Parts: sequence; C-alpha cells; structure tokens
Amino acid sequence: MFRHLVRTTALVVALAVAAAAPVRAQDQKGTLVFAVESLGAQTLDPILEGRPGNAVYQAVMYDSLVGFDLEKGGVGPGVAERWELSPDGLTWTFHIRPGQTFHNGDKLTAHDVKFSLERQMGPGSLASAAASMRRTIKSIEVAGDLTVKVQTTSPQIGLPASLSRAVAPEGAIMPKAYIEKVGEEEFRKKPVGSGPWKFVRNVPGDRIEFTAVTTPHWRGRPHFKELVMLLVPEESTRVAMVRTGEAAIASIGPETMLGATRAGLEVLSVPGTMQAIFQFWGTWRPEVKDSPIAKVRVRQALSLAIDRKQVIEHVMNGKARMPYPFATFGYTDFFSADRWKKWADEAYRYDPALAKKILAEEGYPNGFELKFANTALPGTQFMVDIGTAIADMWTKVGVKVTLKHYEWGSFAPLERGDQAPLTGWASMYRTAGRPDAPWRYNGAFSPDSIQRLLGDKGNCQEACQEFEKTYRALGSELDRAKRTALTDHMVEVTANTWTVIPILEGMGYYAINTKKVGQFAPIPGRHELGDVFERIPRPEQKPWKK
Amino acid sequence: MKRYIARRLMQGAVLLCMVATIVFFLGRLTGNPVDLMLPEDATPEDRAALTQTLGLDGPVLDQFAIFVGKAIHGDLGMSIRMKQPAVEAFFDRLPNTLVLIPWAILLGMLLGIPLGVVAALHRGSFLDRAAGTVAVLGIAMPSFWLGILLIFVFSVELGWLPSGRMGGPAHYVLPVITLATFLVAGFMRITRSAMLEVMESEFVKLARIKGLSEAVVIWKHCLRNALIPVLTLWGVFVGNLITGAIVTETVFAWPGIGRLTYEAVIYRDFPLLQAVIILKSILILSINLGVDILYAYVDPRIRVT
Amino acid sequence: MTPDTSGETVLEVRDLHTHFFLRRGVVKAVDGVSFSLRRGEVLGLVGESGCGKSLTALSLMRLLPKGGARTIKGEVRLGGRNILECTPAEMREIRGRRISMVLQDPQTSLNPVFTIGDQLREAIVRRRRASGVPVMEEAVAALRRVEIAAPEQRIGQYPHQMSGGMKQRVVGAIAISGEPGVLIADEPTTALDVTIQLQYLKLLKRLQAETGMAILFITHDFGVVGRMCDRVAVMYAGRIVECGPVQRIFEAPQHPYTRALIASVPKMTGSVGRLATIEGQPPSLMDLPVGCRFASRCAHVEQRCLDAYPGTVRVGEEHTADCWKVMPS
Amino acid sequence: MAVVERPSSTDPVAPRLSLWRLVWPARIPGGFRRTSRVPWIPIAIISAIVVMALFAPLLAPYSPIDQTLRDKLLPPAWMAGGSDKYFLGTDAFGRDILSRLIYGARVSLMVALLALTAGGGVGLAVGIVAGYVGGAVDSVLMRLVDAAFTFPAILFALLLAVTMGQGLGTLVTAISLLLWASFARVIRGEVLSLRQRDFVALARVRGCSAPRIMLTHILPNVLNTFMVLVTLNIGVVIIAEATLSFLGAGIPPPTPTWGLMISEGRGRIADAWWVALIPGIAITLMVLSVNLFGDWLRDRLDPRLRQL
Repeated sequence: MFRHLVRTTALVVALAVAAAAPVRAQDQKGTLVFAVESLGAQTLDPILEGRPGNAVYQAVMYDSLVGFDLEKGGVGPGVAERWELSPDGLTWTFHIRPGQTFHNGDKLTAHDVKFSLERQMGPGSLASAAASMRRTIKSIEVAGDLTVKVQTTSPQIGLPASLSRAVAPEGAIMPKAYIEKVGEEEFRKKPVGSGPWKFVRNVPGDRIEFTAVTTPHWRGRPHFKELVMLLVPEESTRVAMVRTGEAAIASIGPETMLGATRAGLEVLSVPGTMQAIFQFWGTWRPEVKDSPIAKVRVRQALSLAIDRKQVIEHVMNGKARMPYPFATFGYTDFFSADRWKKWADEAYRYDPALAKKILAEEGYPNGFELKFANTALPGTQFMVDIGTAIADMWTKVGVKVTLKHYEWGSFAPLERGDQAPLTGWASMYRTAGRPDAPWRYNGAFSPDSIQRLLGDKGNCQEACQEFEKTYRALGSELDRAKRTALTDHMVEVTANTWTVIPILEGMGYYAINTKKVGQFAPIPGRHELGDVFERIPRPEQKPWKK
Repeated sequence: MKRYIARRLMQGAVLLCMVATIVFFLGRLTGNPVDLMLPEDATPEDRAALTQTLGLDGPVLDQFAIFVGKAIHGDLGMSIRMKQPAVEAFFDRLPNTLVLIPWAILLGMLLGIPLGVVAALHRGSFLDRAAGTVAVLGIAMPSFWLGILLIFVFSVELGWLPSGRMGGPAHYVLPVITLATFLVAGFMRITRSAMLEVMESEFVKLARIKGLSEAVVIWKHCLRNALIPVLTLWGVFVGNLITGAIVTETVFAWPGIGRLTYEAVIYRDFPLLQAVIILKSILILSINLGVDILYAYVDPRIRVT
Repeated sequence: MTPDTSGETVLEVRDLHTHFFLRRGVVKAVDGVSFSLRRGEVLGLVGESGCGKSLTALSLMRLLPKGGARTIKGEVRLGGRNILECTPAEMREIRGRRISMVLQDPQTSLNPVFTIGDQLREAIVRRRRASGVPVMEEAVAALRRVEIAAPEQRIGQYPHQMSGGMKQRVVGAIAISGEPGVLIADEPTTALDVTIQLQYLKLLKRLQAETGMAILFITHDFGVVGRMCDRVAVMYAGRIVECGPVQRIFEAPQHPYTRALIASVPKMTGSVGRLATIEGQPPSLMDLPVGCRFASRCAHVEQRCLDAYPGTVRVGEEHTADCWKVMPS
Repeated sequence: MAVVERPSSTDPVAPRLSLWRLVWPARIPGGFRRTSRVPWIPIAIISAIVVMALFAPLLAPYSPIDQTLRDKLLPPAWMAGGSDKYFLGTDAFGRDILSRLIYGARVSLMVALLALTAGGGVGLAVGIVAGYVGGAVDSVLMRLVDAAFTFPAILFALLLAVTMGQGLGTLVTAISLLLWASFARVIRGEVLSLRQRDFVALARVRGCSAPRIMLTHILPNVLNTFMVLVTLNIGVVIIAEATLSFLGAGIPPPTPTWGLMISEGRGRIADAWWVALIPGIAITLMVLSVNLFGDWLRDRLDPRLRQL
C-alpha cells in the first residue's frame, strides 16, 4: 500500500514536472531571423525614426496608442482599447487597456501616453507629423490612470488613425518614468518599450536583436525566444540567405518572387500595401495650355493604353491587383469600396483602340511626344519596372515617350517650388496603403499642398475649387453616412480629372523558408512585419500547407 | 626622411581641404535629406519644421562656415539619419572593413606574385599568357556579379559557406575572394614586369656568376628587388579596396564603411557623407605615407635621401 | 712583355658558334671563335662594339641572354672538360670556382637591396660550405684584398653607399672569392674614371700575380691592351681575325683590320669604339658574306677575298691571322 | 629548379626533346624566339563586338527595348522551353537578350569612347603640361592628381548621379573623372624623360615655343603610351559602367547596357540564369580581350609601361 502510494506520488510528480517544464521550454524557443533591405535610421528611439523603419523594427518593442484591425487592415485597438470623440468634435478621449507593463516592470498609464505624444511633438523630434501635431493638438490631459483626453484646435476626425501604426509612427508609447530617470542618451542605448519583444542589442549597419517577453501580451506572446533583424541590402543575397536557412524570412521585390518560388521557398504577399500611380504635373498652368496632356481625354487615353493585367501578370508576377481609384483601398475608411471597385474595373480597362481613337479625335492621330519621369520611392524599386512597362505600352499606341530616370532623392526636389522641371511631364508616383484617403488627397490636390496637381491658390479652377470645398467639408463632418458621401464625391471629382491615375494595387512580398517558421498571415495593407512577428509560429507548430 | 614626412603631411592637409570643400558643396547640390525622411503625403509645414530641426535651413555658405569651424575641432557633425556623431559612426564600422582588407591583399599577393614570377620566367610562352589571362580574369568580372555567382554556387547550391554577414572565419571566405580577385591582376602585372626588368639586370648575372642556384637567384635576388614596386602598389590597392568595398559590402551584407558611405549618399546624410569621405581620405593618405616609409626600409637606396 | 709560353693551357675554346635565333633570322654573333688561355696569362679580346666579344664571354660562362641566343657548336675545354656538355647543376659548381667574371658596369652589378657583406658571403659560403673560419672574417679579408679601406665598416653597407670604383672592386672580390682559374673581365673599367681605371687595372694585375689565374680581358681600348695583356685577339664580325703576342701585334699587325685599328689609335691611347677612319660598316651578322668579312671595307680586296673565307694562317710564333694576303711563316 | 633553367643555355649539341615541346610545337629545336605573339583570339572577340556595336540595327533581330511581356524569361533556344525566336532567351520584360546584347555593346563602347576621349584627353594634356612646364604648374597639377586618387571615384560618380540625374552624360563625366588622373600621372612620367632627350633640347635651341614643342615634339612621342593606356582602360570603363549600374547610378533603363542587363538579372540567377549570366560573360570576354590585347600592345609599343 505504502509502496503503491510512493509509486503513485512519484508518477504524479513526474507527470507534473513533465507537464510543467516542457510547456515552459517548448513555449518559446529558437531564433527567428528576418533579413530586410533597410533598417532605416536603425535607432530604437521612436522620435528619431520615420514610418517604414518604425514599422519594421520599432514596432516589435513598442506598442502604438491605436493599433490594427488584424483581419481587414486599417485601424483597430492598441494600447487604447477604445476612443471616442466629444460631440463638439474637439476632444478625443482614449481609454487605455489595463494591465500593460513596460519591459522594466513599470506600469503603462495615461501619463506615459501624454508623455509620449508630447515627446513626438517636441523640439528634438524628427517625427514627420510633429509640426502638424503641434498645430492641431491644443492640450493633452491625464484624466485618471487609464484615460487620456486630447483637445484639438479644430475637429480632427482622423486623429486616432494618425496615432495608429496602420498609418503613422507617432503613436508609439514610451516609458515616461524610465526616460526621465535615465535620460535620453541612456534610453537610446537601452530602450524600454511595452511590446512583445524586448531590446537586446543594436549593431549599427548589421542587425538588431530582441528577445521575447515571457508574460502574456495583448498582441500575442511570441513563439520564438529570439528575434534577429538583419540588414541585408542586396536582394539576391537576402534570398540566398533564406534558401540556406541563414534567415527565415526576407523582404523581396516582385522581380525575385518567381525565383524564390522555384527555389522551393514560400512566398507571402501582403495585400494592399501601396498603389503604383502615374500623374501629370502642372497641367493647369498657362504655359502647358497647348500641350496634349492639358487635355483630360488625352490623359484618359493614356490610361486606356495601359494593359494593367499584363503589368500585374508579368511585372508583378501576378501578385498585385487592379487598383481602386487613387489612394483608396478595400480598407479605406468612410468609402464605398464596392461601388468604386466596379467603377475602377471599367475605367481602368485596357482599350488601345479607344485610346488611339481618342488621340485622333483630339488631334494627335500620329501620337505626340510625352515626357515621362520614371522614378521609384524607397522600398518599392519595382516601380521603375512598372514605369518602363507602361512607357512601352504608350509607345505601342503611337506616343513617343521620352523617358528620363530619376533616383528618388533627386526627383523629390523637383516637385517643390515652381515645379518648372516637371511642368508638362508625367511621372511615376506611389501612394502608401493607409486607411484615411482625405489626408493623401490633400497632399496631392490642395492648392496649398506641395504637389497641387489641380491648381494653386492663384489659379484654382473648377475641379480644384470643388475638391477644396469637399475636403473642407470632410474636415468637420462627424456623421458617418455624410462623411462617406463626401469622400466618394472627392474621389469622383479627382478621378474624373485623370491627373493622378492608379496603375495597380501593390503588395508586400516575403520569401520564407518553411523549415524555419510556420504559417502566418500578415496584416492587410501593412507591408512591414513589425506587428506580426509575435504571431509567427514555429514550423512544427503550424507547418505550411503545400 | 623627417622633412620628407613633414612635406607629405602638409600635402595631405591641402588635399583634405580640397576634398572637404568639394564634398560639402557637391553634397549640398544633391537635394535635401528631408525628402527621404518624410512620407510622400507630408505637408509643406512638416517639411519646413523638419528641415529646421536638422539645421539645414540656413544659407549654404553659412552652413559651410559652421562646418569648417567645427571640423577644425574634430567635430564633423551628427549623422542626420542615425542621430549619432558621424565620426563615431565611421569608427564603429571601420574595423569591420579593416578586418577584410589585409586578407584581401594577402590573398591577392599570394595569387598575383607567383603568377607574375611564373609569367616572367616563361616570358612569351604559353604559361606567360595563361598566367596573364588568369590574372586579368579577376578584373574582367564586375565584382558584384562575381559576388552573387559565388553566393549562388558556394552557399546556395553547395551549401559550403554562409552567404553573407560578418561572423566566423567561414564568413570571410567569399567577400575576401571577391575583393582579392580584383587585385590579382595588378600584383601579377607589376611582379611580372619588375621580374623581367630585374632578371635582365647585371647583378642577377653576377649572382649567377657566383654559381648560386636558380632558386636563390630567382626567389632571393630577383624577387626581393621585384617586390619593391609591388609594395608601392599597396597604397593604391588599399585605396581601391576601400572604395571597392562599397560593392562587396553591399552584396555580402557586411557592415563596413563601404556600405556606410553608400548609405550616406543614398540617404543624403550630408554630415555623415562629409565625415566618411574626409576620414577615408585621411585613411588612404596615411596608408600611402605608411607604405612610403615601409618602402624606405625595403629599398635601402631611399633610406638615406 | 714576352709571352710565357710555358704555362699549361687552362681554357681552350674551339670553333665556338653562338647565334641568336630571331623571328627575322639568325644573327651569327659568335661564328667560329677559337683561342686558348694559359695559366697566369692575360689574353686581350679586342674589337668594335657588336663584334661578339661579350657574347663570347657569356658563352664561356653559359649565361647567354634570354631571347633566342644559343651556343650551337664548338667546344669550351676548361681543365680538359668540355663545359658545354655539363648539366646546369654541374655548371653552377663550375661558375665562380673554376671560371668567373667581372661585369662592365659596377653601378648595376651589385644587388641594391643586399649589403656588400651579404653578397660577398653568398659567394664565400658556397665555396667553403662547412668551413671553420667565420665567413665574416673571410669576407673582410676578401675586401681587404681588393684594397678597400675600412672593410669592417664597408661590409655592412649597401651598394648605393659606395663609389663606382669601390663597387667594381667589390665585384672583383666577389668574382675571385671562389679562386677561379679563369677570370673573364668584360670591359671592367669602361664605366670608371680614367684615374680609377688605372688603379683598377693595377689591382687586377696584382691579383693575377698572386693567384696565377688566367684572365680573358675584353676591351675596345688598345691602350689598356698594351698595359694589361700578354697576348691579344682581334675580333671582327663574330670571328677572331688575328691573334698574337701584344708586341707583335703592335709592331707588325698582319690583318688589314688590325692594321686599320692600330692606325686609327694614335699612340695607343684612344678607343676604337667607333672607328671613323675605317670606311663603311661591318657586315650584318644576319647576312654574312661568303668570303672575308672585312672585304667590303678592305683597301686590298681581291676576288678571292669575296669568293671564300681565308683560312687561319700562322704568321709567326703564336701569331695567326685570317687573311688571304698574309704570308705563312 | 629545372623550370627556371634557361633553355637557351642547355646542351647546344643535342637539344632535349620533351613532351612539352611536342605539345607546344612552337618550341621546336632551334626554334625561333616567340615573344609577343599576336593575340588573335582577343582581337577576334574585340572585332566581333565592335562589329556588333557598329551594325547593331542590322544585326539585332528585335528592338532592344520593345517588350513582349507574354514571352518573358524564356530560356535560350537550345534549352528546354526555349524558343527559336529568341536565340539567347528573353528577360523579365520579354525583351530579346541577343538584341539587347548587341545594342548594349553599342552603348558600352560609346561610354568607353566618350569617357576615354574626355578623361584620357584631359589626362594627356595635364600630363604633358605638368611634365614639360614643370615647376609650380607641375606641383599644382600633380597635387590635383593626388587629390583625384584620394577621392573615391565611385562615390564621386554616385554623387554626380544623384545630383545631375542618371544618364549618359553623368556616367561619362563620372568615369572621366576616374580616368584622367592615372593618365596624367603616366604621361607626365613619360614627358619628364622625353624632356631630357636631344631632340627636345635641339628644338628649344632652335627657338621653338613651349606649346609648339609640346604639340609637335612631345605629343607624338607619348602617343604610343597613350594608346596603350586607352586600350587597357577600356576594360576599366566597362567594369565601372557595370558597377555604377549595380549601385543604381548608371544609364537608366530601358536603354540596354551590359552592366544594366546584369544588374537587372542578378536576382534571377536561380531561376533565369541567362538574364544575368550572358551579359556577364560578354563583359568578362570583352574586358579580358581588351586587356590581353592591351598587354600585347604595351609589349610592342611601350615595354616600359609597368601596369594598369
């Protein structure tokens, strides 16, 4: 009996040990190695890093005030569980998710939120929206440990979105007490955040290492023990590293996709990360009056001459989609996506015969000379290939394309000032995938924006005025249905000018070694994986389906 | 010798001033880094604010005056992109490049010098042409192409070597080969021509008259003299390597100064770019000076003068 | 200066042919040279530039310049052995010890990157291999023998730290350090100043007297010949055209070429480097005439001179000449 | 060390017959000196490429920039899946690689020609003036040359490309800047030794002006050296063009250049090797040939020139 008892006890103990220990050991193990083309500024201080870098590597260790809708893309809960706008439209109240802690053990409270937002707006901040925030945010108040009230100078419907990592990096939450205690210098060396990964080491120009938090996290508890992000600028090397298993995941471009698939790698595509577009500069200016591209129908004809399906199939290897109208996506807020999808499929069709006919009707039966600036924004090098492809298509309808290639850094200055070098030109451009359309429209069409594609303050004609009016109305419209109607109207007005024309909706691409990581899904519209790593399983946990 | 070094140092200082001025103004012509830091839909207001934060809003000449003033005190500014003193960023990465270069030179010499000797001994024969062809092959292949092929063959297909990054000895193999192939031709050519010249010289005849064996004549009397011009190439080669490292470091994800320089250009990180080019020039100049001093020890004729 | 005919023959060259094989044709630079050298004797080899003197010397050393020069025929008997048949390894044993050479230009004869001592020691060590006497001392002694002051200091110096004359002495020291039976001196004083020339010649004479070696003295300077040599051989277009005791050659030159040479040298002091007084040019070595090679420039040319080469004619004791018109004695 | 023993001084009577000599019959007994044998293979390759460049429109089966997206990434004709239409296959845009290669030769050679004319010409002028005039002018010019050597040329090219925008002009300027200093240095050395020669002294005595001496006496005498430098530097230009294409600072697409072709195809080595490998081989062959030809030329014209 006694012996039996001993035996039973031993068995129970053994089972308990066996049950407890392996859980712990199996729970988080191994290293997840991610090879990426750029680590941006490679600093762990959120106020020193722009959007892409923030989303690639800062996101893993910092949480954002507003988070993601993981399924659909766009805005969802983050550090704040919910938020609401006061009836006058001037105060946003954010309700912080309880029980969050920083990696040093400090509790995450409303004070940290206030501190972080103010730090983003502060003098040393390189945040791109710092100036806008300073202008629009009147005050930030702590109304209890888990409540923050943000007062704005005018109604700011888009404020929560602009504090979501789905849109911008400015919502990153930093530890107030810690930074105040150790100072900025030390914080930059030993950063502390509240995300599912803790900072370990930053080797400039080479890598950043993180280790998983062991406690549960609302974003998900990582399945790997370590996370290493490698800076590997050369794409063919990144792919080679995934093939040899030196890295589990690598960011790639569409041109490498086919090779990666043939080499037995899994290729993951993230839908709706960007739109490749082309646009016409200064068509409203008097000096361009007689130029063919000053004519709406000529611009439309150029769109009809583009075989988007070919581009998607062959340049993007099938991993891209027919676009919605400019700067809109399936997840765009306050937007009749289905209606516009139908519209776009018709409007952006391939009809070279019609294109030629229109050109002839407009007085260019033998085509004309089109000056086209080909360029690619950082991170989307394939835009050059798209530009090359559409230039060829234009050539085939008889347009003589003068192609000039610009590196982005030398293209960007051209669009400022009087835009003389670009006036009368068409160029490649891009819009990043984000849910708030009006912000982007403002940047392209507003008479006081940099691009001012419809006209400037001194020369704002019909479409320009109509856009201006609609945009203003949108700024203070709180009603959902009316807001949607206004957005649709804004899209319609601008789409019909054919000044900014989408080519395709692009995706983010990753080559994956299935022996190193299990199957996972990215967040729609979010190219970078910074908010995904914690949900990536180990290969044995969830093997890839063939 | 001291006067010689002093003169060289003076020349170096003048050179540095020229280089710094060129870099400063050339850099400023290339646009504002703010464009690369902001998203495409930023407002003009955000742009102006960021330009001011980065201290890029004054007239160029004022900026130059500030730059010169600080540079004299050894402060070459903060990297815009990394928010780190540019000098510090350079020295962080410099060791990574420096560990690569001696191996590349060594391998280049190990292949190039024997090829040169063999070619010289068999001047005009098949062996001469074969050695020449092998050596020239190294400069006939663009190094990025070679690097990518090497990765494909040795790490992807054969799985023998890692494809990139710094790490253990195995990580050095492919980058060093890529850098060295570029040098073989230079070493081979200069060794060959120097050997040919030396082999026809009277003192080699005298060495033979003494009855020395061919091995001693070739490898001691000839090669030692032929190595003098080889050594002078070092200075040039280290300079080439530091520049050549841009491509190699990019292909092999090697976090050295070549890669840093490239990034500085691409991101318009002016302070970093200035610092990198100035420091690189200092590096190249001091290596050249070092080689010249070393030269004096190898060639006794120079030592006295 | 009566020739010492009693000494044994240490070097005998018979019918030596060294040609350059070039793409354009064959240059017959040495084309049937024969002479002999006795112990303790100085034989002068005189001729214009390009007549094959130096190549003859190099053929004897078997150190022909690269690029097509080959000894195709002949015998070089050194102590009874034909060294043209030696293997390269055997040849290395012979060089420096049995036959040695002093080169023309002291400025380039020494390796600039090694000290005098290093270069001297190489020669000494080879000869003595496991000798008990410290090599260093022996090197110092060798320098002293060639009358270099303060040899202990000099031994650590590099060639560029010495004057031309001094360097040539060092070269001499290196050349005779193996105590060779035959020394070839290829215009050893041409590159030196006149005063130093004399000193050097005296030194050579003295060394010869001390060691009893035979010297093949190559020069284009008849003045030096008179001072140095016991016998003289006159070379023209790859062949020795006249050979005899110095006195006889000066007093009674038989070959028209020798006569012209001597006539063109007033009082035996000038050089014969470029003979302005002999009309015409030597024949091309690539396209030699069938007959006498001097025929085209000879004042006494006859039909037979053009038709066939004259044999070597003995014209006196130890005296030969290659001419149809000389009378055999 | 049997290898180093000179064959010419071995046994004169009975030359040893070795297997080597049988294999390489040029060294038959009593054979002739064989230096600077004319490099026929390189000359043939260079001529072929030059012909390609000159007659590109006649030779190329297709336009080098017309895309046929449906036919993209077809392997060369001899491989499975290859099409007879495209002998060397197609690239990612369905452009004929053979046609691009042919037109690419034209662009690459054009770049080489322009850069060598500009850079080499400046180098020649600077070298002659510095070497002949000497003194302060020489010092200043040579310091400039030193500065050019210190300044990383590739970076300079990058800077120019981002400043002026990519294009033929930028590329040529950048590469010229890379070349001129080495030309100047070598030419100056030549001129320094020429200046000591009698005919220059004579010209001076006759009262020729300095520019006249430089033009009529010095220049013709350094032309050999110049030609050798030009030949040897063609390879440098072609490689520089390729490298700059890789760094994104070369001639922009769709203009075909060999460097750009490799650069565009480099991500596809695993699945479509021909896109990058074929132009890579073309570059390698061309540069190899030019260098071997240049080596030979140097031996023929100017054996004193050491390297590069």
